[in-house]
Amino acid sequence: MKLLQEQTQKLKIGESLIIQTASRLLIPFIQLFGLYVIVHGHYSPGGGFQGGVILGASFVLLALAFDQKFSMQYMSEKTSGLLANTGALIFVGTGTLCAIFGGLFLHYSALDVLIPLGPIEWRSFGIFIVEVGVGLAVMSNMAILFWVLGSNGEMDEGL
Amino acid sequence: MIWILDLLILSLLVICAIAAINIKDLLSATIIFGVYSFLMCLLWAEMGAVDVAFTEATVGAGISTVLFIAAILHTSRRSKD
Amino acid sequence: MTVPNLHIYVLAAPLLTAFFVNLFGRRSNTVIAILTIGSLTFSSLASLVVMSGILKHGQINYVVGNWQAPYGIELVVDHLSALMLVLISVVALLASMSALKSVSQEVPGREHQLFTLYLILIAGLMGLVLTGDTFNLYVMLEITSITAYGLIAMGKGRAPLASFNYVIMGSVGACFYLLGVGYLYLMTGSLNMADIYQILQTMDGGAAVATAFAFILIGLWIKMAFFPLHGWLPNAYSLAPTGVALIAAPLMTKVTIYLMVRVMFSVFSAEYNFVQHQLAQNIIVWTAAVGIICASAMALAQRDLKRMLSYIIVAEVGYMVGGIWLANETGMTGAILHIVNDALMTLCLFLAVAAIIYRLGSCEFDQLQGIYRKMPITMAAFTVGAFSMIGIPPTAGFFSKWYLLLGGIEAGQWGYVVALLFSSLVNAILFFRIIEIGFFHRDGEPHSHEEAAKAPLSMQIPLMVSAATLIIIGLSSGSLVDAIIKLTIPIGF
Amino acid sequence: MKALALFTTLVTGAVLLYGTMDFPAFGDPQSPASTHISAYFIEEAVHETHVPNLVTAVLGDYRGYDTMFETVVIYCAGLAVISVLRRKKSDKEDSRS
Amino acid sequence: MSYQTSIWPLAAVLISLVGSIPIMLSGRRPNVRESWTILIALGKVIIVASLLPAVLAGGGFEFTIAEVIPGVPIALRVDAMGMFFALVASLLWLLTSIYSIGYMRALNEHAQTRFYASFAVAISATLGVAFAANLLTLYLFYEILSLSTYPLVTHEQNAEARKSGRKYLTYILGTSIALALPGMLIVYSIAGTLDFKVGGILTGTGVAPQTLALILILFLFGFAKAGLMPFHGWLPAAMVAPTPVSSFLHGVAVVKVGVFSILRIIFHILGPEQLVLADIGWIITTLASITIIVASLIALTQDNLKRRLAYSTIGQLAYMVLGAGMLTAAGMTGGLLHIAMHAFGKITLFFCAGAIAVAAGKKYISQMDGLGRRMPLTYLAFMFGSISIIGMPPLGGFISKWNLVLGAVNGDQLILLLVLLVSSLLNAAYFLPIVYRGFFAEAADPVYDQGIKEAPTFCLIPLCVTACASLALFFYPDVFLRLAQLALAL
Amino acid sequence: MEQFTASIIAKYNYWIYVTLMMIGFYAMIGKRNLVKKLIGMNIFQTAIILMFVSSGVKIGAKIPILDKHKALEHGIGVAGVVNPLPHVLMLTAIVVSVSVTGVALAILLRIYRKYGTLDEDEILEKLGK
Repeated sequence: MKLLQEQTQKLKIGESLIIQTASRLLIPFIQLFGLYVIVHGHYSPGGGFQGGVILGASFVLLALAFDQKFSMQYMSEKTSGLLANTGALIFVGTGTLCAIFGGLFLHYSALDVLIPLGPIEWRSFGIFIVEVGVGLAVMSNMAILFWVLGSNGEMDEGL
Repeated sequence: MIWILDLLILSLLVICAIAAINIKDLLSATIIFGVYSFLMCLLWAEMGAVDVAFTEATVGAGISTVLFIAAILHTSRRSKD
Repeated sequence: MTVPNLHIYVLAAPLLTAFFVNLFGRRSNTVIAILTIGSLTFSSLASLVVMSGILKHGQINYVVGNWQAPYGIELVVDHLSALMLVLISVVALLASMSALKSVSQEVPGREHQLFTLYLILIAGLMGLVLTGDTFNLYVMLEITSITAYGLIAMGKGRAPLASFNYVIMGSVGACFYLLGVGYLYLMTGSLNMADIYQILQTMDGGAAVATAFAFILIGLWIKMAFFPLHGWLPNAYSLAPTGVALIAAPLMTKVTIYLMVRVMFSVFSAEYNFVQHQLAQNIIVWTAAVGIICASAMALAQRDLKRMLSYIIVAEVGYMVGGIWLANETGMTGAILHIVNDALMTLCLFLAVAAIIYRLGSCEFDQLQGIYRKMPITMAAFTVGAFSMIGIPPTAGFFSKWYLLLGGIEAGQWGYVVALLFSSLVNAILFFRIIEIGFFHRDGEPHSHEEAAKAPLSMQIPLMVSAATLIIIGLSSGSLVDAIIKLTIPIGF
Repeated sequence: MKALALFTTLVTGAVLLYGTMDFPAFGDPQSPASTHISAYFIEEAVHETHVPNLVTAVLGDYRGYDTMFETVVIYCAGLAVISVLRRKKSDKEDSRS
Repeated sequence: MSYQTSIWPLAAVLISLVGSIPIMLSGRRPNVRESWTILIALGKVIIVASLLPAVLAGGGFEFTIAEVIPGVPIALRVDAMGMFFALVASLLWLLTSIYSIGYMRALNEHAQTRFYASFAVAISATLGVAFAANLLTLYLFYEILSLSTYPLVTHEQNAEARKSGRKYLTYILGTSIALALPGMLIVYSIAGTLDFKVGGILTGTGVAPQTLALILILFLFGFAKAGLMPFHGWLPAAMVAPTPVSSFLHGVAVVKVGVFSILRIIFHILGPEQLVLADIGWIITTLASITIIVASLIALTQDNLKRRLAYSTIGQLAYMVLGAGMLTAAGMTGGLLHIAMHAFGKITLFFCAGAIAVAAGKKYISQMDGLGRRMPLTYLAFMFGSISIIGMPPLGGFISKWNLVLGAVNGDQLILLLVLLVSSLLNAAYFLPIVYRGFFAEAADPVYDQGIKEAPTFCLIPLCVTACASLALFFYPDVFLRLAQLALAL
Repeated sequence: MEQFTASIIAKYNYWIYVTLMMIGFYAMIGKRNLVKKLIGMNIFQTAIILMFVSSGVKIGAKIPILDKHKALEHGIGVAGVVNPLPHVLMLTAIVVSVSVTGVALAILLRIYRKYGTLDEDEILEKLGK
């Protein structure tokens, strides 16, 4: 009980212990769900984009419940930039690789020379790869959008 | 029967849209816009576009609204029109 | 085996490089310079190879991801798009050389971000000219717009306001385009341009198709700043960082005009455009004429070189739209030739402006006194560009204007002819006013031989190249028309 | 100004409504949009890609080129926002005047 | 008539254009720079002269640079008419170059490098106009000439020069874009070609007389360098330029290019026969007559010597147009011949004016009393020049004027005869008093005039040469006469 | 009368979309507040998305997620599945719309930093000074 009081005193205006605790509990599940949406996009609604947004939303939730600095401990500005680059690069790179390996642009079957899965399975697998790229890019960019807008460009405590 | 539900949502949509652009308090307008997005998402799910509905739920009602709120909190809530 | 993919590499090179610029360009500008110039040089060379291939073997229909035409996305490389591809990559190469210096002066510390967006913008423009799919065109349109919004907003002072205005107008334009595509999709069930063309031949046009046509056109007009929808352009281009204006001014409006040609002749047919819409044709040519006159008049009122050039761009858009809607082969030839020429001369003038701003910090008319002595080479190139804008032979501008005027006479559109002549005269006044200011000195200033503060070499070389290109293109415009542009004119004339 | 805006809006709306006159009826399975290309996707996509979610199949493969640029759009948005808005705390370049 | 392909016409045009580069590069060493100038001028004369025999024999040369518009290349062709003009221009350029060395050095002008370089470009453009094989090429070089003379006109870079430069460009560029360009387009859309052809390319196309008249007017005013009223205002204004510029450009190159272009249009585009048939020659002659009389009257009132010469030029240019407008063989020959005769006469006068300015520092006629006794050679040359312009024997001007009178008589156009006579009287009235006062009037300021000597040798030689040439042309006009007849296919 | 009702049932979706689009468009060009313009833009875009999605609807059809094995073995009746193509297009359109919104909001914050207001008239007033 005393611990609780101490913690409550540490809180800044606009922050609430219940929300903080709840979101700490929730965020792993949200992220798990986001991953599930990305990976399971072949079989159910969703895909890289929706999953990425959900992953990004988990950071938004962190930033809202605590403050922005806190959420940036999990993914720094630099990392997010790197991830955004990587995500987009995965997609464009895959496309270009297909062209380089003798197919047409984004012709995933051409990557069969790398790992022989069969042309049709490669279609499926290629979609998976690019979905992961989309997911990464969307996640980090959604987080960046919120951080920058939420802190008016200063990347500090935020709202 | 489904088209009655359709009509209901559609008329709510129009009401929300008009409200969103006419309310003087921008924060409320944004929230109403969020509601509008949710209704839209409902409509699309009902039309069989589950992926679009999913996306609209996360983006239109989620991220977009949050971004709007973030921007409005840094600027001003009032609006002349 | 890689040769069929070559035009894709033209596009992919700047796109891939963009990510690396963002990753590694933070620390040093040299890396940015090497990556940017390297990728664009590759694109330029590759696009020239593509062009020669097209001239030899005819058009390429490329299916992305090996999905056959109406189902997958088709890229069409015909004479016109190959020409545009060469134009974009060469202009981008020249502009980026100069932009490197100018950007590091104007937005220090953010060069890597700017050049990432810059390269993606170029890739988007290339994508626009390559695509054969109406919806893909929308996506590309948004890529170019969104990068342009960001790039323009990086300017100082009122730039964000101009950019916001552009966001609103640009979104309206893009949405209108998308509406048009939606209507077409509802009526034909297809998104592929060639496929839609085929279907439209067999079905009765009707209200929905007419609406689609109108909305697509209006959407593109907003994007290209066709009078009276031009409101966003002058502010956006004149307040953007100079390095950005260098790429946006020569290319963006021209590419949008290319898109108009593409949509008018690859999606709809010439008969549909001109025969069924005789009245529309007249209205549009007259609007173009009025637009040319108004924009020229507005340009007269400006006291800043960059702003003045922005208004001239609006007038030039009127030239080209009017030329296309003259509905004869001569006007069409003129319009397409003018796309090339106008891109090059706008580039030349903006490169000169960039050099001036780099040295003087501003390009208001009062600052320019005696500039011929201070920056002789820059101003010599500027003069060539100005002559081309006015339309003095043997610079390129004259020849496209020749075809446009001839087309106007053939079509009996006298209003358009008069507007063109008027705008030439106004351009003469505009540019000779600057030449006069630059040639004479401030009152009382002695005719001393002060040490010339020339622009850095990396700004002068593209400038001189572009000025020389204007004359070379001018002298070879006959063969250009015969070898390429004649073949680009869509069927139906 | 507002009257002009209202007028433009009404004209646009009227033209769009006029355009809808020719539309196939809502939900008609025989409309061109539902028969021409999409039939191919519904029938063949699973065979050709082994992805049962048709939307994912079309998004990731048949129209992968679009999706690639969609990703680039998002990327550009993030980058543009940073480059437009990001500033250091001491940066008072264009503080309110 | 057959033309053989040859690079020499191009060389004749380009030699001075390319030559402007070493001139610019050697800007720091005046002697080198001026040797270049003379060398290039000499080279040009030699090239042009070497082409002469073939042309006199009825042949010609041509060279295509680039095919820019279907059916209309940028091409050069040396025919009799072009040769006629090129010969005059290149000969006089050589003399002017020598003269300007003396003049510029004596006055210690600034920016001499720019001066010589622009001059070289201008003469290139002049030869380009002379050798143009079609209207487009002519237009191209016409515009280059307008632009390259701008730095020459505004050489002083002071407020007055700025004003004059603006006027100059407004008139020249404005008319060429707004009038000549549409005229050219109309011709192209009717004929489908712009090649110069003896007899005219519009002959036989069945053009309506109204259209023909429209085209004619567009070109008459479009080539404003010919100074037809009301588009003459730039000429007096442009006199702020240094005298070599005035003498060469406004005595020879620029204004004659205007007239030459108009003559080309009348002879080789519209076709004299067509004009006779359509009966619209009166448009030309009326405009020219008005210009002649009004310009002469204005010249009478001018006190500034250069301005008086300028108005005289306007009047004389109109003679040439008048001759062409008579549409008779003699008249047209006279008009063409007058280009050469007037060039030699007028350049002498300008040289003299410059020499007086250099030696005595005087610009106004009223100050020049008694100056002839101090500068006898200059004044003698001045007298020769004025007599030639008035059209009295034994000087070259008589030949052309005689042909003009003949043309008027042949064409039964007695009003024109009257115009010629009256204007000759007026010419005499504004030139002879200068000579008279120079030799016989009392000096207004004898003390000051004591120190005046003849101008520097570099100035003196050219003016003597041109004066003698004027004299010689009376006795030996054969070359020019033959060229004129060839040009008109008589 | 029956025809009229039929035409209502056949087209009402499109009419509502036009209405929404008009509301959004009016906000974009008629409202003076910059945030309102952006909300209008979003409404405009969702209206277009509504149109596209409506075009893919088939009455009595299932969502476009199939049973893999059944599909591979027996094939699919086209009329039984909703048209997936508009959905794909609209996913892209939604992404684009949120990106544009983000960039626009960033620009908007820049404007507010400089002028301290989001009202177009007030900004113009400040510029006029």
